[in-house]
Amino acid sequence: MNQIAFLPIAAEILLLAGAVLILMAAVTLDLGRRAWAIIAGITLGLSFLAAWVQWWRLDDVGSQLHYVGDLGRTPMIVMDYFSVFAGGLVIAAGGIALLGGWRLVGSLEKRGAEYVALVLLAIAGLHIMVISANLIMMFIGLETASIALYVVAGFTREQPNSDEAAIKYFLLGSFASAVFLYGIALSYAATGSTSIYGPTGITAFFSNRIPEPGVLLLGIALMIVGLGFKVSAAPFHQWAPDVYQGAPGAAVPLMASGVKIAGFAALARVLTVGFESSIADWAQVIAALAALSVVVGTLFAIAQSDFKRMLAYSGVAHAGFMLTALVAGQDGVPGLWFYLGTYAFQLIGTFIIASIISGASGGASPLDSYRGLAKRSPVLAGALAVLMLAMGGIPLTAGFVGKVGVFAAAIDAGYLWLAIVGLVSAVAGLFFYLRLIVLAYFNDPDPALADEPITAPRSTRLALAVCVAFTFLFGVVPWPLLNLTGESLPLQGFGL
Amino acid sequence: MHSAFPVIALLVLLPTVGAVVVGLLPKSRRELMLPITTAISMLPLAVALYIMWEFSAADGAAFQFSESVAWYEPWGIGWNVGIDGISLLLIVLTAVLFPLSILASASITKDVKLFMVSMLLLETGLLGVFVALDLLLFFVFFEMTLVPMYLLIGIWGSGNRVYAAVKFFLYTAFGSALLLTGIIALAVLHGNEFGSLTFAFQDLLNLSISSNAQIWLFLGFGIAFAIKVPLFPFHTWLPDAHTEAPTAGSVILAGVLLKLGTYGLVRFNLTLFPEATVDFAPWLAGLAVVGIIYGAAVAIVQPDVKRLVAYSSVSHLGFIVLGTFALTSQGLQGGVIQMVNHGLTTGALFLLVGMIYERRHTRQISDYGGLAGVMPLFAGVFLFMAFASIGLPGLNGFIGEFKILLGSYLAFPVMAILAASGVVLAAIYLLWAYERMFTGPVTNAANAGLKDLNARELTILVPIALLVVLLGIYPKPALDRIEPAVENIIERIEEATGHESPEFGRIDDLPAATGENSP
Amino acid sequence: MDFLIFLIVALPLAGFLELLFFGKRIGEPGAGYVASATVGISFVLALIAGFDFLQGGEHGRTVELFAWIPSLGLNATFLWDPLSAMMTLVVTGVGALIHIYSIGYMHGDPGFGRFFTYMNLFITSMLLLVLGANFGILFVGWELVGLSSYLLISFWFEKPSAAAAGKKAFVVNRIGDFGFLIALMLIFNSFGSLDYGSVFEGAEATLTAGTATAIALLLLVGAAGKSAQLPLYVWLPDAMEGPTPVSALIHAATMVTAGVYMVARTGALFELSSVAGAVVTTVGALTAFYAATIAIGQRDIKRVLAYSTISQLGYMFMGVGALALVGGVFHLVTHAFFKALLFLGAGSVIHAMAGEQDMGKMGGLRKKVPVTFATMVIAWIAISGIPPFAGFWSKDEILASVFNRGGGYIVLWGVGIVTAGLTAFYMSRMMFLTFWGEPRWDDGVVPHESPRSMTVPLLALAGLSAVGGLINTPWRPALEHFLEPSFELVDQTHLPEAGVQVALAAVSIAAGVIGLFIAYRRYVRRATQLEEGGRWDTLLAGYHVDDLYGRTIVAPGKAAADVMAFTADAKLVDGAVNGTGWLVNWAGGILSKLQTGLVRSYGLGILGGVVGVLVWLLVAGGGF
Amino acid sequence: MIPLLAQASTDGLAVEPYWYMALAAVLFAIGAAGLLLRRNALVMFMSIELMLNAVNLTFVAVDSGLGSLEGQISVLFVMVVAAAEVTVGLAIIVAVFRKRATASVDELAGMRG
Amino acid sequence: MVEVVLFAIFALAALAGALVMVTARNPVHSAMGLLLSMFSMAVFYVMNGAHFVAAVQVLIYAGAVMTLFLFVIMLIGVDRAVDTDEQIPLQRPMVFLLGGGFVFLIFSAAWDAWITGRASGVCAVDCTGTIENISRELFGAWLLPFEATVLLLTIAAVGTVALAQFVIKPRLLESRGDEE
Repeated sequence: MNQIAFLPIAAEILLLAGAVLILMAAVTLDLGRRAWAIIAGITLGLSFLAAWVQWWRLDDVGSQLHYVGDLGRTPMIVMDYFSVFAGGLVIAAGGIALLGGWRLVGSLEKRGAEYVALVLLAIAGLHIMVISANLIMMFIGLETASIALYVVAGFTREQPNSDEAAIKYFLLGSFASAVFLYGIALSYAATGSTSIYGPTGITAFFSNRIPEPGVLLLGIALMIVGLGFKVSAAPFHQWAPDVYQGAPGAAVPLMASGVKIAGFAALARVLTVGFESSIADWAQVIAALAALSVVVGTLFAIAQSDFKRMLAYSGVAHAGFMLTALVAGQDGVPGLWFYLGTYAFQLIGTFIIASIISGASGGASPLDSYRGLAKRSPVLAGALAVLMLAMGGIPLTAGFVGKVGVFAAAIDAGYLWLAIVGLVSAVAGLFFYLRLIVLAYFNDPDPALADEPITAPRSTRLALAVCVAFTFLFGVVPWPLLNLTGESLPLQGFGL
Repeated sequence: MHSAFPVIALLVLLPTVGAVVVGLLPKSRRELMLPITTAISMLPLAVALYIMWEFSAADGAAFQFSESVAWYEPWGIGWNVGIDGISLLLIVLTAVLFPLSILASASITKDVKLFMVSMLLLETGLLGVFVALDLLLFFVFFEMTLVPMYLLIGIWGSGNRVYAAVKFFLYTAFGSALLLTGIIALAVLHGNEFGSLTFAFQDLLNLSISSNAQIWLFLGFGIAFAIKVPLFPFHTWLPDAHTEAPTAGSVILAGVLLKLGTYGLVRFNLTLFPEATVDFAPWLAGLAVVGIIYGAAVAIVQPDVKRLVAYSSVSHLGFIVLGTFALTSQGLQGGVIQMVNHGLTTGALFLLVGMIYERRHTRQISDYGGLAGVMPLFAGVFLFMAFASIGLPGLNGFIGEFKILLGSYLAFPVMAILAASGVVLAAIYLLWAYERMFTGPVTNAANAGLKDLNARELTILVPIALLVVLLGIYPKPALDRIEPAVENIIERIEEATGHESPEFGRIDDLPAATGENSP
Repeated sequence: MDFLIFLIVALPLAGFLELLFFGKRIGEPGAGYVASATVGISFVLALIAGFDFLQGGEHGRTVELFAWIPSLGLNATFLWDPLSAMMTLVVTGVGALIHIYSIGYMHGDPGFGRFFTYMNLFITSMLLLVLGANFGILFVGWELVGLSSYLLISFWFEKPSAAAAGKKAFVVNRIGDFGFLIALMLIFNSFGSLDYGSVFEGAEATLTAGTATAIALLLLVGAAGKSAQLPLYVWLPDAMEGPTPVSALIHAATMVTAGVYMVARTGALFELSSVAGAVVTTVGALTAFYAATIAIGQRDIKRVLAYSTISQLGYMFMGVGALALVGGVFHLVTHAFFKALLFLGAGSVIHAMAGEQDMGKMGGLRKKVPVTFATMVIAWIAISGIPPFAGFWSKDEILASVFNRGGGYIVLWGVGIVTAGLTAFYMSRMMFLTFWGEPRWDDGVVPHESPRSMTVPLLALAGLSAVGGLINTPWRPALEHFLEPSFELVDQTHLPEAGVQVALAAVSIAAGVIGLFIAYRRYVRRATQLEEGGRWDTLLAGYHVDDLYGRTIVAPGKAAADVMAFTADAKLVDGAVNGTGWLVNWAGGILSKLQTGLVRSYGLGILGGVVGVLVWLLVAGGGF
Repeated sequence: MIPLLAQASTDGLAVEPYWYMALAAVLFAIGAAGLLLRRNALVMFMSIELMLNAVNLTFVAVDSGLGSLEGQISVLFVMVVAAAEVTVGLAIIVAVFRKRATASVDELAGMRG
Repeated sequence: MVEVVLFAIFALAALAGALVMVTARNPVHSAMGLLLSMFSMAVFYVMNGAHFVAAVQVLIYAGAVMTLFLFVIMLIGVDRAVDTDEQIPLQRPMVFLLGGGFVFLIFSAAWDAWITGRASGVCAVDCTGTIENISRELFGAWLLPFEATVLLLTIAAVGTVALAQFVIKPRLLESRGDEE
């Protein structure tokens, strides 16, 4: 038997350990929130470190497939720049999201420990998703994260809509998982393998045979649907607004950003590596979904009067933008990563603001509550403005660079129409991003609220600051991140 | 021609640094904001004047002071900047108008700091647009102007400001979307042809773009710029934005921001898509002529003086576009110089309207009357600027219009003749407005006690007036710098398309329209 | 010499600038002195500079000042040739006199300094107009005199009618300029230059008849605007809202003759198109007759003179149109003398009547303002075409030349003769109603003679009106010789033989005498008072042409603008923009109904997506 | 053996793996339909289980078609996942029921638009 | 041949069970329908040589999972017929249409070749689904996912606990007299 390489799965091990420790600390040792925070912080920090040190390792030894067992048939995980970047991003986003929503932990009292543990486990699941080299492994990661998040969505049952969010998320999520799984099964039928890499993997299967349509396309289609649900692409997006609105406010950033990151990582891995040879077929579907997502997301967002729901729909549109990058196949991956990497933090930042304004445990966040924000809290309004402009894709924010990358990829791949649809919708989308600025800057606050101070704990402010700084910094000086994402390509071919 | 010192970077970044400085000022020292910001905005002016001084007119076609720093190789994007004869004047115009319009913002009391910061950031954006030789960089600056202007209109505007601000933003952003698509497509074309993406303008000039692609790209760029210009029928954001914006906003909007559109057309559409340019020229010239007449006609009946001036911009910008798409050296030169002229005169008119608005808080023409007796100096300056705007020879407006008309007659005689009627209409709308506001007896008691221009206001207006006269009487220095750059563009079009720019002294069959005549 | 010519323009300009910035401080009467002095000195300088031409044969010179619009070959260049010299002399000479007159006339006006500022601006502009060596400078002057005219007409801007009149003048002039501009485009297109020299010399070789006609007619449009010819004359009567010296200087003696000057200057172009010449002559003749008929019915002394001016300008157009360039210019000069005199005299009368302009309230003023009366009589006879006063010579030269062209021109000659009779009639009517008969003054009006500063210019002009015609008599055509270098490119119409000339002269004298006699019988013998009602009202209102324009052009124009602004722009163009926004919003609202909140419909959406993706992928990938 | 049947057997009328796959497709569709037609959360959840079972059947059928074990292994993992899902899912349903006294998802439409 | 008959029988049983599950008004009947389907599946697994999987299917699914379902049905007291009238307009026809379409699409796409892959090669020993073979695979190549299920199970445990801890006091339950 050969050795298990522990470094690639160090993140999972650490996160699991952390989750268990926190539970023990809470239940057995009766330690308070501070202890959980320390454990969670260390766990996340270490797992982030563990994820990232591999970047330099990759520079030395190159991409690695990891097998267990002596036959080397079915690699379960793959360590390439793609995995490292995506994994690091998931952990970082999850960490920032947890930090920004720490206020919730306080309000949950004892159950806070469970919440933190679930969040850590969800992050681990997401991490599995992005590093997996096998579809079943990917499914397990996906389910791990999803199930954890179903629970998280229903965590604040004292809120009126939390349970509704949970059951909607759960039923639809399970449905989508089943579809995804069916896709795996059919692709297994088509290729004879559930592994992407390896001498008997999917890529190897295609390397000496032209892809046959039929079952193969069925499998691809169903997998696209399953992952499309996770990234909330239209028409599989309808859960998102309801869940974002009903779930605990502080937990939404993770649900929104983390799942998107992992979902896109999985989608990119499956499509641009596994089924790369069918790109001519699936790219069209992805393009159609992208266009639909962008348009539907934008139109629905315009009609919203609730900030979180608006963000959810805007998230649908953003999913469309990211799908746009994917039509270029592997060439679109850097653009996708840049977009995703920056958008994740924009999203976390905005949801943090929403949780500051409307409370950490969830519920409605009417747009009217942002009226005159600039007078009540100039800093918060400034942050909101930056984030809104970034989501709108205005230059000097990371959102702009992201859009350029995405559309450059699409145009390069010959999908000019998609770029035009996307960009024009982006303009329509500006309408609702600007509405926030209008409310915050051009209106006077409710007299009743004018003097009410807006407070947020230091953790929340820190997380928000990180998100805003990230957004602004990579808007002005995007080059380091561009270089990084430019390298974060998945391993092509079937490996060793 | 590389200058050792990155003077353009200095020019562009000075206002941003200034913005940071102003941003760090304590909020309580509100009274310091205006003088400090004005002083800061004098720095780019000094740099701009230095650039103008050092600029070699003989090499007006070349990009001077150019700087080139690669930023991200895979995309071929970098800090590529340079100044040629066309951008030179617009830079100086920008640098001149900013201190003046900041100085004219003494009546801003709400959130002064943010106002000043917005102004300075706006200046960076505008200066950046005129120096950028990298299309993505250009786009960044192009869009960067949106947000400060949006805030200027939305926060410090009047009445219907939110509507105007959002409309301004969305409308121009819509154009930007197409522009961005076009820019990326260009870079991709470069990638297809030469194997590497690039956004560098001078590299993109080497592309051989198919006629079909040129048409689409031209449209993408063209619509974006047409909205910015604004060319009829994309103009409706303009009256709203101009009218609701605070004085400084209107001045910059009319004076500089609209020029982004015409500048873009000249700089990019003409050079990058010569074939499409030749194909589209009659259409754009036609729209320009419609805009000239339509804008003027609509201006005549406006009850709101600021709206009137706004619509006059539609008309005047029509002239610029007409001159541009005449594709003759004269027309194009006229178009470029007219950009500056319009910036000065319309800017001044907005300043004047702002000054009277600060006194009376109304823009309705009917609320005024007989002001010439109450504030003769103001009336005099207003009339002076009105005549400059009408295109009175001896003042700046004439030079541009005359060149445009002569130049476009060569290419589109009928359109030039129709455009010339704009000259008549301009006299009607401005003089009628003047008549109603300034002459006759003082009918409204509120107007009786108005104070004439004070020293600060004179300080603002006198430099513009001097420039108006100077450019009217001795435009040669400016024209000398424009001409080589313009010739360069025309030559490029001729080489690329075989289109022959019409020459003077060649007799065509006369179009029927010239048969109009005798009483 | 060059510097001298430069100074001719620079002095009034300097005066203008000085008054512009320091006018208030200089105050009354200093401002008047400054202004008069600058113009006067200019006149003297012009005399000195023009002395050379008296020897004859001198072609003149161009004075290059600086490059203006180099790429158009347009430079700030002056042309000093006999024609411009003569025009300069008229402008500065008459200008100086009127300046002096104004010192008295404008006494006590709060805008005294401003008045002279504008007057000097006008002189400067007019000099630019006549001295320019290319169409560019001509156009600059052309527009600037329009500006000064605008400023001076609406000088008393508190009066709404004055302000409106100024605007009307400028706008109507602009309509003319529209034609002028197009002419310039055509010229530039054809010659690649706007220099007189290259244009006129190359005209014959370059221009086709069609182009020449087009250019000439378009120039005519410009000239008709400036010189108040049909149909663009409507601004001139209203321009009488300005102070009377302004009417005298600008709207009688100088500016309105710019059109004549321009046609004369561009004679080389008109020569190439017989059509254009005929049109110009016809326009001139019709205008002359038409305006004369209106003049008959006026009550306001200045409006009589205004229509008279229009009518006389018609004569000049007849002259230049028939290529009797010298005749046209000759009449321009003499008309400048006697019409300026008439206006100044009228001003003096108005001054005497404390601002009353209605002839119905005058009468019997002979004794009260003797100097004014005496000088005006001279002008009256001069304009009526009675030899040997100035008007006779010039008018007769025009008419004789027109007659000599033969053909249809003879009809126009006939019109001219009838107009001569009408002229004599309405002028006499004006004189009789003003100076003869019983006083009809308002209570409290005590007529008095004007001060010396006003009467001296009157006397000077009276002298010129009396003998000015002698500069170009059939037997001693000094002016013709003098101007010859300027017109050498043009094959001018010659006068008929002496016998014919005498006969024609006799006819026109007879017409004038008849007009005089009828007026005498009617207004002195029968002492008819100012007529009212019926056709007289039609005449008084100038055939209601203003109304007509108002109803056929201005009102529909404004209505169209209203439609464009408040229907087309606000509803259609902007409606499309806002409509797009609304549509998107509406679509969002409708669509959001799909988000029912029911988990099963979301699921249905997913299933629909599944099927949709399958169909798409299978169709695209050929899975079927 | 009945000759006819034997005949058929020798003619190769054997159960092919794709028969199972086809059946699984139908079962999957029925499961999906059940999810969408029933408003009782429990029955909906059962439908999901049916869908997972259909997938499992597919896996196993493909395995026997290919002569591989991957599918069977996968089925085991799916079962683990399904078990975890069931636990959590039922917990959620119970929680909802305890709060609202209903298991009908149609009554859970507080958020929409 | 026997196989064919068996297949036919259990296929019908599976379909019947599935249909019962979908159509039964009483959730308990639905659960029974599902149970029938699951048993049929187990038979199929055996027919395909997946003996271990078949065993697990019976134990875990038909046993544990379905028991849990029934338990919950009883717990929340929905063990009675419910109204199944459709309230969402168009839901039913759309479901039939899309469901039918789904099956049609799968059939028509896969008709030529349901399985186009090839065997992923050699199993550890051989490829019959015996416990031994499967455990070789499971603890060999598939060790990582096997370990990963730890996360899943932890979550299931923690999540259920978290959801079950009832801290609020909804009025409805008070009236029912339920214990907290």
